[in-house]
Amino acid sequence: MTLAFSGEEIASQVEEHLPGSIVDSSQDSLVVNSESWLAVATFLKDTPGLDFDYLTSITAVDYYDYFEMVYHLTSLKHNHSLVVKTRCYEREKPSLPSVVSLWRGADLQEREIYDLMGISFDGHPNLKRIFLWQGFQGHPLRKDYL
Amino acid sequence: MKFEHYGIGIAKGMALTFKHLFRKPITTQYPEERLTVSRRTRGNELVWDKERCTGCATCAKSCPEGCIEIITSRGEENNYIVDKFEVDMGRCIFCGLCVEACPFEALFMGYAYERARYRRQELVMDKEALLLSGERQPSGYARPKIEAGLPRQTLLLDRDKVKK
Amino acid sequence: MAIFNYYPQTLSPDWPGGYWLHWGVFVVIILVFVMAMIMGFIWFERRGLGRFQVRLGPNRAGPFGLLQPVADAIKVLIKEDIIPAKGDKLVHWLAPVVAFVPALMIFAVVPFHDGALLADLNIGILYVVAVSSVGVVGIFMAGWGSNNKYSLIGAMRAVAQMVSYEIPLALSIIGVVLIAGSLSMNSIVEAQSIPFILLQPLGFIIYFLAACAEINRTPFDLLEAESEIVAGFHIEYSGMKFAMFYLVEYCEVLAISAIITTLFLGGWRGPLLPPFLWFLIKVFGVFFLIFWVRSTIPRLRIDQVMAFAWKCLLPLALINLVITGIEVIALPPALLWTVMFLNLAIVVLLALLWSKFFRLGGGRVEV
Amino acid sequence: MAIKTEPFVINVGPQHPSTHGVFRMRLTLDGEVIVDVEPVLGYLHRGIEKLAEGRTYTQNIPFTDRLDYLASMSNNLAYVLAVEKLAGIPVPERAEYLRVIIAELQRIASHLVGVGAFLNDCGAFMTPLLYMFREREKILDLFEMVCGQRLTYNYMRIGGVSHDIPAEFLPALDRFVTTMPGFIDEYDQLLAENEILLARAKGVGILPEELAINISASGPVLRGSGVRWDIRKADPYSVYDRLEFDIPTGSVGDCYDRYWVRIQEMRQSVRIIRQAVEQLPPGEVRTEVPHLLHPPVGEAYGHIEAPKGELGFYLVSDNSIAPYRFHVRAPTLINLTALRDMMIGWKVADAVAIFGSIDICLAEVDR
Repeated sequence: MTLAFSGEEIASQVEEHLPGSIVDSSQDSLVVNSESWLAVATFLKDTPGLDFDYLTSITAVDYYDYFEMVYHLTSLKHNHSLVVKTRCYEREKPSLPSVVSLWRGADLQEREIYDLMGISFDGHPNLKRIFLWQGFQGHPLRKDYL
Repeated sequence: MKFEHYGIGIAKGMALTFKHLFRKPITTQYPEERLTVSRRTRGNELVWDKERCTGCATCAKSCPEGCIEIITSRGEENNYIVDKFEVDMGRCIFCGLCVEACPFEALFMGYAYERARYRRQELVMDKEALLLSGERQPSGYARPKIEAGLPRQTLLLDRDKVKK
Repeated sequence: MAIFNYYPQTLSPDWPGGYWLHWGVFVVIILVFVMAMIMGFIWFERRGLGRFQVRLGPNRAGPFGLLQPVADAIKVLIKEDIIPAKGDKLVHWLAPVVAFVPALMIFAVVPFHDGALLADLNIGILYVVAVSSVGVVGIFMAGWGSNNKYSLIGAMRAVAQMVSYEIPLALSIIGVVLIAGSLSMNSIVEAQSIPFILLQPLGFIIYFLAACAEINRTPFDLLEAESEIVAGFHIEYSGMKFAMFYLVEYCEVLAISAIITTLFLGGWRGPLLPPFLWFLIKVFGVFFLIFWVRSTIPRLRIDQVMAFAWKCLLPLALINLVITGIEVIALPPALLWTVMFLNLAIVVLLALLWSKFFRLGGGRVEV
Repeated sequence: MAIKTEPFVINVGPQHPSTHGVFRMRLTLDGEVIVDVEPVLGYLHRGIEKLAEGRTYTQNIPFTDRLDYLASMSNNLAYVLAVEKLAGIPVPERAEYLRVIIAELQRIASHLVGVGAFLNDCGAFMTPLLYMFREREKILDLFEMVCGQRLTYNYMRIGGVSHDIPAEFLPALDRFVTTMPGFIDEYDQLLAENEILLARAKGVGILPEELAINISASGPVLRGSGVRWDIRKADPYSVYDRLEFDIPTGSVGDCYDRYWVRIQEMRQSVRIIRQAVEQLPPGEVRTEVPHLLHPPVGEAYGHIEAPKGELGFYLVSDNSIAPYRFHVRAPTLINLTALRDMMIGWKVADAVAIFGSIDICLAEVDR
């Protein structure tokens, strides 16, 4: 059985290394400050004992006030998982750091989010629309897109 | 010294295809030979039972495509009279949720499968067109009573008896 | 077959006597024969492939689907002829003709019966090799004239492949010629008191494989590989011109089957049945083998195809040539059966030896 | 003199026999060698994630059928697992076993198509594909018996399955399970040792273990690279923890390993079905669930080992009747990430084989 880490448990570990990076944590997930997200991700991937080497899935959810990115991380080595979130309060030109440099599996998924949700990722090698054509107006998965 | 890759794999494969020359083809010659479909088949065109329908529109609400349209008016005995019951079979995805949802067993999936039309308008079926008729039989999907009376489905498993 | 008996059993090379009559009669015979056989082949292959693949194959047009090729022909002839706007119109138009004529010309020297052939050339087999390699020009013209990248890739593959396979093809024939002592097709058949496949098993295998590559049959059908380059050189052809290419394909298969029959299977020779029937049976047998292979095995990659020709077939063909030469000179004819088993043993030995050179996983190029 | 050459761009797809749908690759070629690959997606984008936000939880089940249409049952299962996790709905034991049986049958069916199409891409002309479709047909017959449809099943329901199995299902399943291993042996006999397939697939398109993990590959692609990761074992859902089976893994991560893993997984699936049928308890198959489900505010991620990889559904609920956010973790989209790394340096023919060995379904990639 995959051990699902509670957000609080990991939050304390992260907070030790990178103070001020955690916004919120709960049983299910931990929410990371978007500025320090890349550092936290590196920490989660490289720390022995955590070893989140497998990025299962990335999603963005539009909550009107902010976009929430949801990262499902898994460690194939230790068979445990964690849900990390980060938020982006900008609506006109939302932007977040890309994690492609850590997990290349994020490549197409981040492009998908850029396409459908309109969040751009800094440091993504090939950030283009993936499903819709270049020049398509709007981002369909946003809640205000009708 | 172990010998491999000298053509034995090709020879084995050729032997297998040669063996298949003498097996019975599994093709069904469709218009002449017909297979019996499943008792629960979700075939073409819904079948509607006018007597049982109360006009509650549960089916319309459960339809993911919104292709059922019902308009009712109030009857004399505190009941609904169905004024319009129209199904756009062109938009129907044959998921069967409406049939499952119907609390009065007034809607059935069809048992037929050769109901192609030439024009899209003809696929929109109104009250009269939806009624039971000779070529529009109900299937046993979510209707165990009808299911019991339908013929057994032909399976390829029964026809293709080659290997143990 | 009264028509065959009407003629003297052997025709001298300079065709004395009814030159025009002979010419006219045989041209008609060959055309009718080729067309009828192509129809038969198409039907046979489609039905046969169907049975290999546990289905029925076409069976609607006529009894057992026999009229299916006719129906296909009619359909394809009344289709619109599309010429690519930016294609080379003349080359595009000429290509099917250039491909078709050499394929048909091969039949001039194929003996259907003792002496029953259009021209009993004393260099018959050389003529076959020469003429059949012209077809590739048509294919390349088709690839070029279509102005399509897929066709061009297909055409380039075709040229590379055919030029390579000409060599083992010709070398494997020389073994037969050495034993028969003649280049004339008719004499080769007459020399086969036992079919040469028994004396030349290696030659037969090399010729069969090289011929499959020449006529673009699986596993060497790279130039029309439908799963990679869709249809290769004839991707832009439709209607009548497409039909021509389709005819070329089957015409070449028919020619190769006929040549294999002539060279290795004893041609029209055989007991009981009339020679012409024996010839037909053998041709169909060879064709069955060809599409049996097609139904089973996957396709090679272009570099593997080339490697197979140069690293496998060419050395084997040379070895075969040397061995045959030694046998012809050194061994007395009485030891026929010994030679047979010796040659078979050599085939097995060489196959096992060459399997040691089989390497997996190569072919990647650093870019 | 150096010949001036330049690479050229060729579009493979969206209408091409080997792109398994409407996938498009922009290949930059240097002769036959692939210099660059750019996948172009979106030709089948229907916006299912957006559509699902406007439909109730039950109404979304038929929509999940339309994701990976070759493994609809698995999609159903993943989705209902996510909803059950979200709303905390228990599932009767019999339904759990039925789900396992159906999902494993679906795995066999999907792998049959995947392997058959891969072999077809390698050039084995239709034969393996048709042999495999024959067995798939039997599975589709079983599915039709259970749920009345052959492709878009809509069988799983929140809190169970829509119907109990009919009386004739188990005998038929038993016949299938007894004959299936024999047919898998036949597939092995047909091409597993074939020299040409080995030459085409062994060592071609290698995805190293490190890279496979880094790109979040899943399913046979990940296991072909030698990673022992199967969600059925790692995070057992349904009743997989009560069943015994092995996880076949490849050694180097080439096309042949992926092919081999799929064949072995079919054997394991047959084994799972046998055990599940033995343990199948009587009882209810569906928990009573309100017609309009209002799950509590929250989110859930339900994932299963679908035939093509880890299929996950991420649902966010705002206590209304429809999901607030409906995200599909599509395994085949993510498996495509490494397409470029696997293809560069190989030939056009390999591009098709490598692409076939990933086994994607465009309806799921584009959604």
